[in-house]
Amino acid sequence: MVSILDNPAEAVAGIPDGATVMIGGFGTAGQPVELIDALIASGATDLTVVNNNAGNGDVGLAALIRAGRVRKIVCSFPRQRDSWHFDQKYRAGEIELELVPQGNLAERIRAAGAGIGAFYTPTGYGTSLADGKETREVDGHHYVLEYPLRADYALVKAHRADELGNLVYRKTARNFGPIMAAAATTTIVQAEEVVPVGALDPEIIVTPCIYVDRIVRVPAPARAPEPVGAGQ
Amino acid sequence: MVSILDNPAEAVAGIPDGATVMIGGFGTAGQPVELIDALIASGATDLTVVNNNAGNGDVGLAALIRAGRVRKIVCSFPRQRDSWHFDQKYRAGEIELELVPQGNLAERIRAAGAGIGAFYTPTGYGTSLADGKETREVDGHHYVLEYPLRADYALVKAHRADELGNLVYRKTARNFGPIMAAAATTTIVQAEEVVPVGALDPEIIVTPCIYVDRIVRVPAPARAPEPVGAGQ
Amino acid sequence: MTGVTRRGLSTDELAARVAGDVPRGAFVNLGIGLPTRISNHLSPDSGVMLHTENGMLGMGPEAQGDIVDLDLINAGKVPVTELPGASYFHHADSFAMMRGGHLDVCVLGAYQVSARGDLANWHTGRSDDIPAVGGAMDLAIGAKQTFVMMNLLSRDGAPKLVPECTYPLTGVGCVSRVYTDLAVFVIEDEGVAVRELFDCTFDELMRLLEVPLLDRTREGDR
Amino acid sequence: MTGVTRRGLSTDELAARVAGDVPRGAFVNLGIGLPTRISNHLSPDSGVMLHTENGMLGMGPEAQGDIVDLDLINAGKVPVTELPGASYFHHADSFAMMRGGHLDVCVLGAYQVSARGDLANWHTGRSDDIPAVGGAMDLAIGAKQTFVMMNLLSRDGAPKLVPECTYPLTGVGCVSRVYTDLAVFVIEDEGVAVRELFDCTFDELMRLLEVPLLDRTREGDR
Repeated sequence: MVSILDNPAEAVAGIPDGATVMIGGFGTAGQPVELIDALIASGATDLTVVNNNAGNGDVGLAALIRAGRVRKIVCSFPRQRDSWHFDQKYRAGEIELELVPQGNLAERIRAAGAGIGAFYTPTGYGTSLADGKETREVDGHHYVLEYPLRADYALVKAHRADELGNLVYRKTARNFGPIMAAAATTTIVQAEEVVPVGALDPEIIVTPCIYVDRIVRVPAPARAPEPVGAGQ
Repeated sequence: MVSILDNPAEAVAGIPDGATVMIGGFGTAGQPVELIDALIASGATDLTVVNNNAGNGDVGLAALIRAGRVRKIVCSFPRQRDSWHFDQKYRAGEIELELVPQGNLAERIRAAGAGIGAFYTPTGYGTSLADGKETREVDGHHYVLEYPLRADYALVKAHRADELGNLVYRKTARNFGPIMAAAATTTIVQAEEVVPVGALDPEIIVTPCIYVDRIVRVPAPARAPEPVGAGQ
Repeated sequence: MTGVTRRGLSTDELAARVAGDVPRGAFVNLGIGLPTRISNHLSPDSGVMLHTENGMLGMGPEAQGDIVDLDLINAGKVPVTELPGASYFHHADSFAMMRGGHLDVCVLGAYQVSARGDLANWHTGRSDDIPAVGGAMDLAIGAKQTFVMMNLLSRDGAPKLVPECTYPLTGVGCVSRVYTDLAVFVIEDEGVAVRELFDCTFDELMRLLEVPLLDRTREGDR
Repeated sequence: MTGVTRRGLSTDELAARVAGDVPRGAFVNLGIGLPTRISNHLSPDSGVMLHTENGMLGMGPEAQGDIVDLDLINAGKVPVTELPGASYFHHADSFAMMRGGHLDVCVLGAYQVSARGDLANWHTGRSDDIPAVGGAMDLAIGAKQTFVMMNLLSRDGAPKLVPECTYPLTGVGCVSRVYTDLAVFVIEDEGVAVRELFDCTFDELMRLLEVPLLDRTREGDR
């Protein structure tokens, strides 16, 4: 059953050192900046973070990395024009990187939520990112075996939540939110609006409430403007 | 690019003998009865049909089976109180049955649309439906290897389509429609309404138009009333 | 049942007993058949949300009369209703929800349950039966807890809680509790524990079953 | 480019040339960088729908001024617009669409393409580079046809169409056509066929490249 909390600090309470935390967003679209700020303030460290990128500019995930709280990041595209905090930590050997092709990242997260033990993907076959991985030929096509990617917590930004925890997103800010919500033991959501039960049409709900544990309303979320051409 | 056709006969034109045809629906909810009637009228035979069930009463899929057009059916729950046409053909040895647990059926269809080569599922492990299948232990859990299920054609019933082929469904009639649309080479849709492009909110589209090849408007689709307690 | 002296709980009493063990706010799938009755004993303020594997969370009671909508049915293909906060999703998403361990409780009927929690509920194994599995195997292994609700004895008096299932399996080691008309059993690592008895003594139960039993009837529920 | 004598197509001419080979009504993903320019040459009545892997089909042109919405960006994280008939979906669904072979055409930039259609476009292989792959490997292998759009020679004059890629691979045997400033190449089973030349002769091309070439410049497009 979902808890509706008063502020981001309460929403992220209890995330321990060493936790694996999925953070939604593609670049800054969908990035739950206020939850990340609260996570920084909580002092949790030695985190493994799963995100598509490795932070933009100085806010949100970038600030978490700058604060030295991220031991390891699992992502597809760390290097961007404005990923300077990650770049510095990486070059200093202070952050571990697991690089995963974006579609395999998404499918591994989806597999964790869907109870799939492992799957064969064509993506990455024959490349250095498949080095040492099991492969298989099926019907003349080549595949790499990939395993689910789970997390202790997911921090997700939604557009609207209802008081049961059903979620809808906005435009391309949807990105990783729905699959991360399903892949984490505890899913924490910041939503611009929290509406009464029944106010969301059951046909349009993207994340059913079963995947949501905690909600906090953040009516006007912060975001650094996206630098143009910041990379994939 | 989608074709909008005038009647179900045109919509199913060209389905050859021996084709594999996915048919949407769970029982009669979402079953595209008018497309199936047109398929019967087309004379196509020796079909392999993928559906959750094996027909209800005397209409739709049941009529296709009665007409002797189905060589093999891939489904999870053939036997129902009103599956008499299937039952008769099956006992007479006139139809082949591949029985698949419902979630594996859905995931195999999804895998076909998603380009996954194979996947490990916990469902069915240790049961007779996994006999002879490859298994694997991952993190102490046992899984069975299952392969994608593709089709030449999918016949799907939607609630509304736009003129590009974007679809929305109605309530639990959504069921297999979205995944079958993605798993078939050619997807044929009957929709109660066909609306202009732009009339569907981009946030609520369930099946993006890329998965749809042909649409026919069937404003008041037929359906046999569902017998109460007809089985899973 | 008429004319037969029966003891233990009636089906509705048993359904109420199971309902009492469903945690507040739980996400629950009730298998077709007997377990469906449990919904009658879940109070609206329990916050329990029902899942139906054909693509819905937040299922309401059976639909009657004018509100019957044939696009809104449950896994047993019975027209049902939608409660506030409901959501719809396609079959792959629905079974991902089940397989992924997101449901708190699933309650199923059974032909047999073994002492290790193996479940047999999909096939009698008779060669003239047309096999049909539906979502049974997904339900059996998917939820955080799988409860079985059944009569302890078959119509011909054979115990349905057995050392080893003789019917074809639905799932291996998946059942955590067995609710029957005569007793409630918990499958523990150490064996099958009896937690509650209905019109029946522990000794009677031991004589009825070939399964070694642990007497936990005096311990508080946990 | 200023001050340098150049021959062959300009980037915009090349983008227009690629656009001419995109079938009417096709579903297309244009990789970040050069291929993005192709969208400027697709006429609105072509019915081409653009996919962006961060979860959208029906992407419109870049957003400017007041209509910039930071929740609506493309894979390059540039604010874009929505065309009528657009749809949004999550990342697993978006990459399922790509990996499942539903896009008709994907156009990518490249460091190198091999004679067998291997693609290298994600990593220079320099040990001091921070590796970043994004969706490159999914794009490379997912579409029905993967086109490469690049200059034929690198800035230091090295050919980028090569017998074997020396840069780390993005995908194996995935490229079907290579559009360059000097020529259009089709990767065929029999080898690399030159279909079109720009300010360049077949013989010059043979001298520039170490890849055996088939002269198909006199055959009609197919």
